[in-house]
Amino acid sequence: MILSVVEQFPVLVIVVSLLSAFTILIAGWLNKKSCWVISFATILVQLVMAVFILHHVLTVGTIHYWLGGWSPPWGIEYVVDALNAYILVIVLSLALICVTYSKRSIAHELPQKIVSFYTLYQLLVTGLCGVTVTGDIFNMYVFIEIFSLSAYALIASRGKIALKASFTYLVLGSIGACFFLLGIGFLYSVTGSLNMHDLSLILPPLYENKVVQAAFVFFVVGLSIKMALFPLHTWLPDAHSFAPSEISAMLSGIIIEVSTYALIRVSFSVYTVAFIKLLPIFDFLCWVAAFGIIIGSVLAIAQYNLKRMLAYSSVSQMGYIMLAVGLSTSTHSALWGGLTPALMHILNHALMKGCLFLVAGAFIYKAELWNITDFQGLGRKMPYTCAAFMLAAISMIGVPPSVGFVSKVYIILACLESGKFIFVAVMLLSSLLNLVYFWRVIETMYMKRGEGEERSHSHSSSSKIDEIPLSMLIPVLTLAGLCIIMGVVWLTEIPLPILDQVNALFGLGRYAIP
Amino acid sequence: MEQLIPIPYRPLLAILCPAIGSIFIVLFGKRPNIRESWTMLASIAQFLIVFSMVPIVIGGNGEPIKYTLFTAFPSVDFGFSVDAFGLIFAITSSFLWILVSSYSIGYMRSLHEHAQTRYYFCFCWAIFGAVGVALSGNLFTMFVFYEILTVSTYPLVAHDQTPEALFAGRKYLAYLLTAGGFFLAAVVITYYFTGTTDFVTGGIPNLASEASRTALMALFALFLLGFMKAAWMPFHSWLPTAMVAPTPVSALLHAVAVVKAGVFGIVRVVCYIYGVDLMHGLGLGLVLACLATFTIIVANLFALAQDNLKRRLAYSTINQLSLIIFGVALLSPEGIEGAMMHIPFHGFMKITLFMCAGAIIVVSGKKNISEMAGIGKEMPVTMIAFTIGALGMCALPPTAGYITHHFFVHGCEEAGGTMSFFPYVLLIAAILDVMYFFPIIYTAFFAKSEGSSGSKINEAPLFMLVPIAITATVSIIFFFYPDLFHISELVETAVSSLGGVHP
Amino acid sequence: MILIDEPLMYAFVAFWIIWVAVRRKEPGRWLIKFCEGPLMTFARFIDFYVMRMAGFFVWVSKNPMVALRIKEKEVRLKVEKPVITPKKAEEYERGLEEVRIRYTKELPRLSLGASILLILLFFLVYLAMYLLTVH
Amino acid sequence: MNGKKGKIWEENVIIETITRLMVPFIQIYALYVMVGTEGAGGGFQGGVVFAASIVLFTVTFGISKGRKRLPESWNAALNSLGLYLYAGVGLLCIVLSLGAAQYLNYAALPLSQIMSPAHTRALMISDVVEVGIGLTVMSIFASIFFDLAWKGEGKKNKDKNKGDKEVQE
Repeated sequence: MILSVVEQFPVLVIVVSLLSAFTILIAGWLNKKSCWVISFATILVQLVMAVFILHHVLTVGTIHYWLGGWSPPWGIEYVVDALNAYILVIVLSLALICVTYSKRSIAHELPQKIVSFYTLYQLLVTGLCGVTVTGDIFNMYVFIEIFSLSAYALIASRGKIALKASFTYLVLGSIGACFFLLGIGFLYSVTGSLNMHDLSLILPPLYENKVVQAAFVFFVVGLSIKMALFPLHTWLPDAHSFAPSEISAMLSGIIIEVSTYALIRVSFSVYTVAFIKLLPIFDFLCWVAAFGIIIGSVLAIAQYNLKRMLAYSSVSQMGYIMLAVGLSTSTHSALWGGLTPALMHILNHALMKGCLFLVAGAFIYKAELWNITDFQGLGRKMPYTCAAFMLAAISMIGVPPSVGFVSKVYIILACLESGKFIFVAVMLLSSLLNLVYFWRVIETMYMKRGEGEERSHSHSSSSKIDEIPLSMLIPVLTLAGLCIIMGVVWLTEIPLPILDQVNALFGLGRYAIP
Repeated sequence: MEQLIPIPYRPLLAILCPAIGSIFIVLFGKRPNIRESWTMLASIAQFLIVFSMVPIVIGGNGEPIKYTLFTAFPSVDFGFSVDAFGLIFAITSSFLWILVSSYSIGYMRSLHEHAQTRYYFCFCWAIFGAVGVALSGNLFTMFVFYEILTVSTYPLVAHDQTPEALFAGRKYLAYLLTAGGFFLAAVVITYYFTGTTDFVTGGIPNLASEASRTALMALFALFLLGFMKAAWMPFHSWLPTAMVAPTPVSALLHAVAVVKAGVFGIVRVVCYIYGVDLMHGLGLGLVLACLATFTIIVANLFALAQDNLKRRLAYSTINQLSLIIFGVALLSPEGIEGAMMHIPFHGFMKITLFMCAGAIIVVSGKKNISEMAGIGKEMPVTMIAFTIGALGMCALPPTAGYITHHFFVHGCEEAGGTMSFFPYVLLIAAILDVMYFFPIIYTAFFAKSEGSSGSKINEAPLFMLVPIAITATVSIIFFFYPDLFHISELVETAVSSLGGVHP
Repeated sequence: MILIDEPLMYAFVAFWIIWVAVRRKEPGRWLIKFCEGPLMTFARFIDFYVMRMAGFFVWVSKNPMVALRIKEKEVRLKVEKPVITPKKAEEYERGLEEVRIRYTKELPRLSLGASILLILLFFLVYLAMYLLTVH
Repeated sequence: MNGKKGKIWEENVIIETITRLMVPFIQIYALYVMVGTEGAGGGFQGGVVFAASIVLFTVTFGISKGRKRLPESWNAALNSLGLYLYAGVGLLCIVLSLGAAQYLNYAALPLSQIMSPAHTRALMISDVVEVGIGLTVMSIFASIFFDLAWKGEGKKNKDKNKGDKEVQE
């Protein structure tokens, strides 16, 4: 079979990243500054490839890549359809933004560990890309372990209490991975295949089989831990708050989302809609997600530490995504049916939370400010950073025309269509709770005066502006701007055809067989 | 003008004026004169553009000017549709913005307020939201602007940054964003039922057939909750609390832009989503009228008890807003006409009152009515303007308030049935109005001040005085010539197509 | 209608003005007194309780576990106070104080073991659902 | 380290001599495990055996001497080199076939003048790839061993995370 260049990209995305990770290790011995350059360049190249992949998938069709030329189900197959391509672009975009941001912030926070940081970071990206592109379930497990291990190490990199957080994550993450592996084992014992597509062909007659059903339970539980679905989120707050900020942003914006992607992939590519409709599992997930939304928000209100607060907010936001996933089988609209709201919110959450965590990092970078109560007068001192925070926070609350608003509307429409009015109320309540905890921060930043800062009667005596360096500011502002711009773009329905293709793949939304 | 800007782009441009203005305001934040001239420029430009649409809409026989930016959901556009009713609100807010801009310059400089750039910036966005609400062509677009309006006014309410102001800001947001949640739910449910959220003259046709009676009732309740900006009781308490804001903010936002956006929304829903006939069929008119009546009476009673002038005006605002709701609730052409007309009329009169209150604060620092003995001799122009506004509130000639009161009474008569009992409510309301406005005038002009501060004339700066004089004059002109700014023509155009007299 | 409405209004205005001119006092003092007194007190009462309720929710959400325990102890103290000895009541109060101190200090945080237990429980629920729902 | 600086081991002639004798043989054996057999497999085991020789050397002669034989930079380099070999050959398949063949498709390597595609595949998997794996495993095991044994370095990482304490409270 003759491959076009773009069809080589799925594997190149991973190989280039892997090679670069080890190149950084060597280059770091020669010159520490080169680490960032290499990492940045690699991720940029990867992103370009991802965009090409997305374009190819949309125009030509799904890419099947047989590693080593071995045909599936014997060889490992990389399959990139609309879903992966979309997720891949998100992953790499945020990775690029975070790596840009990390240049100064890591030099400031972890000057001793620059080399290992970038090596691990690149491995993390490798793992995330791997999970995204692979079409082989065991290969997926391997990549999940790769990114998890890098994440453990990255979280621990700040030492001290971060070690404990990392350890908790390590234990729980490993349990999650074990569940996932057990699920794979169960399926393999029944079908003798590890290729997702192959499995989806073999499985249907076996849906009544208890082992197959148990395997699904294992997958769901394992991935629920990985994606911090309430009540299995207990590792998340510590891990998010003690990791370096760009890693927090990646954790919250990408890593848990990629785990969600894995769940979606397993649910709809390995198993099918027919199987899911057999059991009330998705209804159950909806309820769990609804509780997660409320309780995550309530716990976020309780926090004084900004990063912890954002972490709990992530728990709540994962609830949004899972609620949308849970509703996906019962909605049939062309617009908000199927996975559209879930996938939409994956991108939106990445933008919003990425921005918020990077801003939190900026406060720490500038003045070691961790607690919300210390933010007095920051609005004047760091106007751009605070403006970015404000935009992202407004998105989280769901003020139009931000991304959060669009997600909210789509999810509410999905709730309405599936007749679950109670979740509409949950969504509205949660946006109010979001308001409570985000507005507290905004109020402190803008409306409360810092110590010794006199009420300046004229504009001339406004206190000095003390902004973060440009290489950190640009990522923050980019994300904040995207929070609004993407909101409008979503509303114009430009990117929706991609999501529509996903629904077509899985037979969801308007492609569902009634 | 015709050649300058193609007609369909005018709504967009009108909206963009304050947005662009806000950017320049920030850019010139360090140079007050240039910054403030941008505010003036933007406001004048916006008014001119809005006003230029009037002849087109009147000439077009109720045909709205449509401009669609993009389609958000099937048959839900993000776009504008300028009809006569929307124009009334747009004209009111954009014209008053010019005056309040000038007034703000005087007020903020006299009091040496801090963070003036933020103030002007947020003001622009508030107007952006308000005019957006006025010109939006469907519920969805309206919601977007409605929320922008809420958020952008928060910094204005909490401007003082004192604990009290912060509390007020929090309360403001808590009420209005909660309301936003309800509004969103209502919009989505409407869309779910009918597949559209466009404002249709006479109501969305398939709304009645798609939803059950109970569902329609519940939906209307959601809408009402969503329009908490109209400050109907018992969800009014954010408005008096928000009076800690600087007076120009209270004046424009809490007499015109924000609260009127709420009332405007209710009128829109009643006339253009439900439609008069459906409202009548569901018996919602009476419910709404009772709610409004309750608010009118109780707000007046509360107003009687206030000593702080701005708070008293705030309760008076609550009362007058419900008067507008009441007018719509009558579901008769004259009632609706009165309601629509009362939006600009009340705007002009109430803004006069607020601006006078602000002028008193600037000159003498007095906030309470009991301290104002003899102030009429010190500030004759201000207090005469205040008297005109107060007369308007009491619906006495020769002010604009008389005209609308007339309409409301006629509306009641026209509606007939139970409604014919309601003029007595209006009477009681007017009497109560007299009871709390006349003492102020009496104290100001006739009571003797304790300290013999003399009767030296000590007026506010011209920047403030001129707008006060203009609004007071306009309030009187409306009495003799209601067609100023083509208001009555627009109202007639709007009402003529609504139809529906229900004896 | 207008015939009744408007003359009545003008009559009242005239009455008001004459009253003031003659008596040098505003008419309807009793109404104003009523509004300033009972009505405002009532309004403030409602407002106070609404705000207190909102405040209570915020307070509970800040540390739900401990907050509930404090409430529980408070109620218990109130109920049992008449029947128990003063000494014991004192003990109760001390206990309450201790919990109150913990309220500000201790934030809810689950240990590793508890998390794992949760996972297992979660898993069991899922599994139970399967085994019960299928056939 | 027991108060004395540097030396906790006893210089023992017998052990030293035997180690000197053993290390080369262990290493040759490791190479044999890696590439000496036909067919895939052995890279990992070979790497471990190789690492064992380094461990033995270090245990006998002291950690500083051991580190001198295998400096950290070298360790990192070898570590990466192994991966380069493995991934690089895979990439070569794409590059040399001008994008016609897949990653790791060794049959596509243009060695057809010398041997058949099947042979190419076998050679690449059993030799080149295994060596790559072996190198990486060796260096990783060595570095794990050194990290565990090397105590003094840990102190260097000053953590300036004041925030942690506050959070903990």
